[in-house]
Amino acid sequence: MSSSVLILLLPFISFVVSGIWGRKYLKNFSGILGTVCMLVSFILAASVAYNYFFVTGRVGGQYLGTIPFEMNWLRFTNELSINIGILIDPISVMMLLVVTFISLMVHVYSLGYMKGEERYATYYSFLSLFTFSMLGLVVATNIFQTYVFWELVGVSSFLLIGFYFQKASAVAASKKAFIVTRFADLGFLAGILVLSYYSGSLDFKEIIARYTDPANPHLQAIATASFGGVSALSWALTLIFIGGAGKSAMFPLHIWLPDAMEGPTPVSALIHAATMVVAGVYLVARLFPVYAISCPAALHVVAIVGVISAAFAALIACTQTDIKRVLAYSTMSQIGFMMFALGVSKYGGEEGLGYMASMFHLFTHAVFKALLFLCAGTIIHHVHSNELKDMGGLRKSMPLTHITFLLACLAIAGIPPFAGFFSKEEILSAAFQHDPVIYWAAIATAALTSFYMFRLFFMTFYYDGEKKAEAHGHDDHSAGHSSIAMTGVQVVLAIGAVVAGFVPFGQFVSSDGFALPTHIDISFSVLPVSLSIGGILLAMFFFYKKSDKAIRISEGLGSVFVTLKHKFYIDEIYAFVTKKIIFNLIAAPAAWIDKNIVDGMMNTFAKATEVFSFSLSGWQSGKVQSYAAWFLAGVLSLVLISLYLLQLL
Amino acid sequence: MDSSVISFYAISAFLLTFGVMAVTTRKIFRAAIWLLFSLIGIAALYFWMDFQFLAAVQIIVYIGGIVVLIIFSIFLTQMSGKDMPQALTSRKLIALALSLGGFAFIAHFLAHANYHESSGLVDASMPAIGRKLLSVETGGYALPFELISVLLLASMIGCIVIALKKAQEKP
Amino acid sequence: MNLGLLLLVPLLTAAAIAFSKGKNMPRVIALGGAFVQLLLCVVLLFAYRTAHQVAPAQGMYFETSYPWFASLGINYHTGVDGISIAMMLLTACVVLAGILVSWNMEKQVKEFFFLLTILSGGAYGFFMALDLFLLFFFLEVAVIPKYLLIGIWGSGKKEYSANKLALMLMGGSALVLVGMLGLYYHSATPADGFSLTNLGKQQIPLDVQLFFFPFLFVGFGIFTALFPFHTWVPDGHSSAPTAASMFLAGISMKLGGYGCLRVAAFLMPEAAHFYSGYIVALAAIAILYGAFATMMQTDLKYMNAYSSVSHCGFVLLGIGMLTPSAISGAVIQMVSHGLMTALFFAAIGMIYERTHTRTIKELGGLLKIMPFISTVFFIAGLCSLGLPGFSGFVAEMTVFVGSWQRPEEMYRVATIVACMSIVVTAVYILRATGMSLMGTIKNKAYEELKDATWNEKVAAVVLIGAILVIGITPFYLTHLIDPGTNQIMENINRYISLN
Amino acid sequence: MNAIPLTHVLMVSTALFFIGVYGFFTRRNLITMLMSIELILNSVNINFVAFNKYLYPEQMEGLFFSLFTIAIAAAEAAVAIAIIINLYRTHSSIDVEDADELKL
Amino acid sequence: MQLFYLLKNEWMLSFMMVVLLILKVADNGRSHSSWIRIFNGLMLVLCVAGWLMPTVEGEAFGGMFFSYKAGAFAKNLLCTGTLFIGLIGEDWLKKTRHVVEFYLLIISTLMGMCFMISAGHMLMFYLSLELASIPLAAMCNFGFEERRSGEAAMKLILSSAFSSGLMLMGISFLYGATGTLSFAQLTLMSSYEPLFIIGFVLLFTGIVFKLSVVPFHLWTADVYEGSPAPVTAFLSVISKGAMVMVFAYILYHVFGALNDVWYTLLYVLSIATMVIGNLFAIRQQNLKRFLAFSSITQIGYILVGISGSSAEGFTAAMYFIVVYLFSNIVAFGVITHIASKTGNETIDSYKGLAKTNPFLAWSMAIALFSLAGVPPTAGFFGKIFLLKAGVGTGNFVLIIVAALNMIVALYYYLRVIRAMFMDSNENAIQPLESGLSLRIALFVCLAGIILTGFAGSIYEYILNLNVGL
Repeated sequence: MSSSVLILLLPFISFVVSGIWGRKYLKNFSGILGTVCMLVSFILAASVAYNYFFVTGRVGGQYLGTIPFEMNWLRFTNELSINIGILIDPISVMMLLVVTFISLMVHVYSLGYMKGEERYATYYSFLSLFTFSMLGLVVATNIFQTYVFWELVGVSSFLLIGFYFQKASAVAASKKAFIVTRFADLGFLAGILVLSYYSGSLDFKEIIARYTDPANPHLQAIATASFGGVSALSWALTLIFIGGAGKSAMFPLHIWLPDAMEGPTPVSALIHAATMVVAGVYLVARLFPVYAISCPAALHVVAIVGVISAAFAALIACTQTDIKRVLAYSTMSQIGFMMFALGVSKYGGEEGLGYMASMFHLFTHAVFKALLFLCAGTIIHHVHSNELKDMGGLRKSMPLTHITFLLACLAIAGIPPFAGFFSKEEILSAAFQHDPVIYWAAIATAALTSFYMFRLFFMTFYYDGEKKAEAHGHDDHSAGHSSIAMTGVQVVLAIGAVVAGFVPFGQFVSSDGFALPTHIDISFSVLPVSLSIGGILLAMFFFYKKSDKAIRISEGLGSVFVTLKHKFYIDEIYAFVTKKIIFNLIAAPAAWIDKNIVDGMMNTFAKATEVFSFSLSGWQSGKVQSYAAWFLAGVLSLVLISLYLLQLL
Repeated sequence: MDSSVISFYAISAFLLTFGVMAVTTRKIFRAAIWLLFSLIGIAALYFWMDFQFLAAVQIIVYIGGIVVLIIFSIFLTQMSGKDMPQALTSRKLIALALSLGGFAFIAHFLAHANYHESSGLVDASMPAIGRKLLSVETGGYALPFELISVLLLASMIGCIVIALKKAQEKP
Repeated sequence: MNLGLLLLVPLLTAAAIAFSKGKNMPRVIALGGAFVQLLLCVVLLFAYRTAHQVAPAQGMYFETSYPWFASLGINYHTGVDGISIAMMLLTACVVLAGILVSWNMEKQVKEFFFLLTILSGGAYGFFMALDLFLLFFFLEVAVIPKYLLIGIWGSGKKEYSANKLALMLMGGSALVLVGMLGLYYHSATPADGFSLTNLGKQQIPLDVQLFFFPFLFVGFGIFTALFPFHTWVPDGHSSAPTAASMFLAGISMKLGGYGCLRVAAFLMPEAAHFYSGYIVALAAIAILYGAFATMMQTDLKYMNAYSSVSHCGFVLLGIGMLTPSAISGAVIQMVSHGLMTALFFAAIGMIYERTHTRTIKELGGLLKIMPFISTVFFIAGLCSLGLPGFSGFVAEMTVFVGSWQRPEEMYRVATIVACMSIVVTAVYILRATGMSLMGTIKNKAYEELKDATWNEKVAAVVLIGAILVIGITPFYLTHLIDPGTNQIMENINRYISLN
Repeated sequence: MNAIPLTHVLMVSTALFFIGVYGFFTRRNLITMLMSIELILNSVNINFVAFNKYLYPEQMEGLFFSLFTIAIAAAEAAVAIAIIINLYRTHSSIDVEDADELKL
Repeated sequence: MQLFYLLKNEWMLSFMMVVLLILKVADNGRSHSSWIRIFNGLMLVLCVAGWLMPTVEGEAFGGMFFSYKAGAFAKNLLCTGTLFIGLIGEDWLKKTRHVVEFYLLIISTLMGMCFMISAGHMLMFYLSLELASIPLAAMCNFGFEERRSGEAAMKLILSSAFSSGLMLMGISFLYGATGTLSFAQLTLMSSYEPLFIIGFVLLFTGIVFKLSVVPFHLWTADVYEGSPAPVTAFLSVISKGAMVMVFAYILYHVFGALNDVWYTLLYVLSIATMVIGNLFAIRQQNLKRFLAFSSITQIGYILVGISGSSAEGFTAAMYFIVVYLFSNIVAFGVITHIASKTGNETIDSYKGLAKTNPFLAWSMAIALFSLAGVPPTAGFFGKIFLLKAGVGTGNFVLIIVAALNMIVALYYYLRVIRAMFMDSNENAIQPLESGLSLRIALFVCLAGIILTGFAGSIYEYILNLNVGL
């Protein structure tokens, strides 16, 4: 199936071409080139998906993984090697589809959004690089291949966040994103090392096969080996999850995500909403059988981290005033949903509902979150500001965006029949089945979600009070900015946000490959939906018209609000750890020690030699008699030495 | 007591006493004279050991040559009557300790060495010495004899060159 | 293929430079020579592949041996395997790039290129030597030209740095000398005493190994920045002129790693095993500590020099681990670090040449003014932080995976410590790039500066190309070096069984 | 004369040797230092002669050695005196303490 | 004819002496340069003849003289070295008075060395040793009006007289213990009697005094510094070379039976010599004094090689002498040239030399690298071979100390390099015109420095010379 290789190759070609020659020769062509490549990629991905899901994939009612292409890339030992290949199985195909689709959307959108940008070609080449890396990640056959592309994804994210490199905040944000995720990757790497040592293979297929069979010696070895009282398998899986948590911005490694909004908005839509940030979820899903069958403890960690992140982010999102930051926190919250859905799931059959729900939510979320971001992009383009206070009442000037944004908000709030409703419902029911605590937390978070999303919605499009939004919007060119590409994409995605939920997702994706019918239990849905609607109404109450209701409430909350506004001071804690501890207590002393002690040691040797040499200089007194005295003394002592040695004394 | 015994001790006492005086006196001219006496004592010791030729050489070369040279150089370089500056006491003590220690050490081993004294007589007559001196056979000293002439020549050249006044400088 | 050619070409080039006149002729000759060297290396590579296919079990290829000081057991004995060829290719690339980068050298051009060419000859000799004496000879040949290059053409406190470098490297080679003589004295027959291949075949008594291994290892280790003998690295690298920095970090430090592997570990496997804990501990310290120290540097060259300490720690870590993949990782890291750090120094040199400062704080926004150079710098940085697609990743991962094969707790801890450096590396690389390349342009005067010239571009492209070839298709490199590492491992496993 | 044991003669010569050594160490006047050297050389000559006489009378090696030594001593003394005189010209002193510019 | 071949160098030297004497007596205002030409010409003839003539091994003069291949090699080497010194000293010689006398003294010294190398008897040994040192003292005084020159000569003659006093005592003890002074018989009669041991140690110290081994080295630096540069060169190259040869010969072939005694002595002395020599060299300012300590250190290495007690040790020592000769002649050539043209002898005054006099600076640099033992110069090979020979006994303490000392040594050699190449100086030495003979000498010796190491056959040749012993 060479077309699957081509899916990856096309973005790469686009990257290389516009990366090397784009600046000089293809200044305006590179956007088209990237988009066309992406389009072809998407079509290929769609055909692959069609082929897989409807023609070749199902064998005996089960979707099995196939590997159309694989090569040995780097061999470590006879057993361990990095194989680069393409794995086609339900989730990878789903991801291929999502990634190529969202990427295509973003490519198209950027044609309008980035027009006239000085580094237009560079932008497209980075975008293509990202897509390539992300595709490589999702089709990975080998856990190390995942890691390889994982890193590439990280760097392309870095490049895109730091795209406006002359802006100090963008530089800082890109740095932060890269370093935090890298820190998490350290866990991933360590996890891979632990896992591979016992598994004797790095291929997912082998790892899963060996670690899910209780009789397998590999599994026994890793389960019995323990470090600090915890089995090596738990260590490995938890460490790998740390890697995933870093990429997916799970608490407490989430700090990079809000800052990452410094990048161009389409980038945020692509990377920080729809694709890269779900890589962590995808990674856990990829190894799901191992988690679920052999190490429920690690899976429990996933669930807890997921639900904490979901609630935590939702709380913070309620207080933020930057449109993209609110979206970022909402992303974090939604990914938390996916995570804990995986965490509460079991392997196989009905028990595997959480897994399916998680993937489903991933799928729907990608669509409506991309839409939200792209809408936000249009708004920002229009207003030239990210701050909610600069907006308000935009429904008149941007009617289309108003509608699409509303659809997306409804989708994320889980209002039927929009996409989010279906997937969220599955998640909640999975949580309900397995863990009531998580379920109640999730319900509350869902309500919060609808509150903050509609807060955002109302503050942007209504909330106009006395001031005219147009005063800030630069009408003269705002009209031209919302080009056909941008609006078109919004419409397409809005349609997606409406219909995506109707996909019979369980038919295709489930924990064990067998079809798992999705079903909506109306009675079960009543509570979450009504809570969501309550959230909407609450938001409407506060933010439909400009008033000081919200401010009074926030003042009433006092320190709680301040804490939320400051995102629980997590950033400050990080800053403290990095600046005070790592820089001042580790790096600076290391540099000092090196200069003064280690190097000083060498210099001291030299100095000591010199001092010694000077202290001896009196010997060479210039007086011939003392020379002779030394001479005689030397002679006598030599005589003594030799006689003594011969025992003649 | 044998007269030879007495004369040995007398000679020894003589040469050592003047040796000590030669290295301790504060007047340089006297030092030269005491050295002269000490050297004469050594010549006497050679006589005592029946090495007449050597004794003669000693007297001619040392007394007639070196000591005279020394005395001349004393006249050339400084007033003979003045007291010479003394070395520091610490230096003297160190020198004394080294000398006495060295003497004790060497003397100890010399006294305790195994000697196989031979009763043979040395044929130190002039003709024998002369023959050996010019012999190129085993036990002959012709080559050293030649060599020393080179040495003397070289020393002579050296002396002349160094001692010559710079007035004779060549262009 | 006659390996002597690789010595002859630098020698002839050097001679030609010595008799050349003016400013232009020496550099043209030097460039021509470097190009021929690269060509020869490539030819050698292909010849090796053919030869290897014909006789895969043969340890060394293209061996030649002439008696030199026959009665002392010293022979001019050369030969190569994949590892040596990899190192030679590295040398050729770095030298070519180094000459290109110093194209606009103004001061004492003739001497400069002369010394540079001599250095490259020494490196080739070192990598092909199969006689310990010959190896030692070439090891030392390189010291003094480096001293002069730094001392005469350097900047900053160049005399101090040059002195320190020369003395510490001399110290290293003095230790090597002791170890070498120890091996000679304890070899079965004096005729074998200096022959690497023959010595490899005999089992040296354990107590001898234990006594002399530290000499050889530390001796070579000093060349490759073994903690705590790495202090020549920052000063030396930062004071050196660009080409010399490139050579120093790119090749010279590899001499040490190669020696540690080819001589110390290969000949004295039991001792290597005995001491591996210490080696690994020192290497792990160097890796992390070097990385932390790098974070605090304010001078780009110092930064890269300290990062070299950290990166060369991987070489020693890999060797110390004594597992096949750790060792091949060490070799890959040598090649990779050689290219990467040369590229880094080249970029820093280009920046310095234009802005006349290397202080990170004084730079800023260079990406806007000189996109090419900045990209080069950035690529070097990415390679340094071990990004997939670049050689650094391949090397580090191989070392990690190999290291992890040692199950003892201490080795595990060391491996994790080493892994941690990838984060710290990211911090300092991003810090440097963030401050110097990105951000606003700090100095108005910089806006007038020009981007890279043709020679700099070619130099950068050569190095980047090599980095990418390794990074994207690492299997070529591993196929090249695997027979060599297997052979070394065989020797190690012959007398000891790990685990 | 064999009534006197060899060791006694050797004692005399050794004593003379160290008298010379003492003089060489303590005398500040270059000429007197030279004199001490002469004492040293003479004492060695006594050794040679005494050994020759007492132990190995068949040959005359000791005798000849002393003979040559005397000649060498003369040559040495001559050159030394010439050097001293030259030194006196440049330093206007033959005190050894005055000639210690070369040091350290 | 046999006798002529046995003493070929000695004959030729005495012939040369006679020629010079006759010419001097018949002097009709010959200019300095013509004397220099005559001397160099004669010396060249002598050297060529010496190398070309067959070497006959054997005794002469009833065992007083003993000719052997290695000795003949050494003599030829010394004569060649003297020729080079004549060449490099030209600038100085043109200015000095008494050029003929200088030559006569140098020839007689050389003759003393030749006889010393071939000595078969203690008397010959002592006599030629004095012949090799008394005229040397006179030569040291050739900077007549200089205070330092006189002082140097005085120090040399007095301390060497003192040392020969002690050595003579040793010889007398040896005589007392064995009854013979001929080497051949001494070899047979070696014993562990205290008298013999003391005698031997005293003789040993007499020789190491000439080699300036610590703690008998104290005179060296003063004499080197005070003497005119060519004399210093002669002292440090030719005199040392001859002494090493004799030293090794006497230890290996006369007192070979006392191996354990002298091995211990060498062990102690070599360490002291290397360390002290280095420590003093570190902070010298005057180049001649600097090279004095450097040569002391080199002697330390030679002792290491000799202590190896094998044919290899002997060969390595001789090989090193060859290398050392080349290196030191180049170094002194530069120093002599600059000293006689400008009067500068300090390291500081050499600052910036590379800019004004690149040829001199590079020559000096190569010489110093060779002395430091840095490849590809021959010094590297010389030093490694010495250490390798020293390993012969498995004494690695010695090797380690030696190896570490190489670092310190490099440090101070680099000081000079640094001054010449790196330091800037406003009043650097002006570009100097170097004469043809200096250039010839420098070129030949530089070629020697660079090529000797690569020609393995030179080492093999020297090794084969020893087989006969």
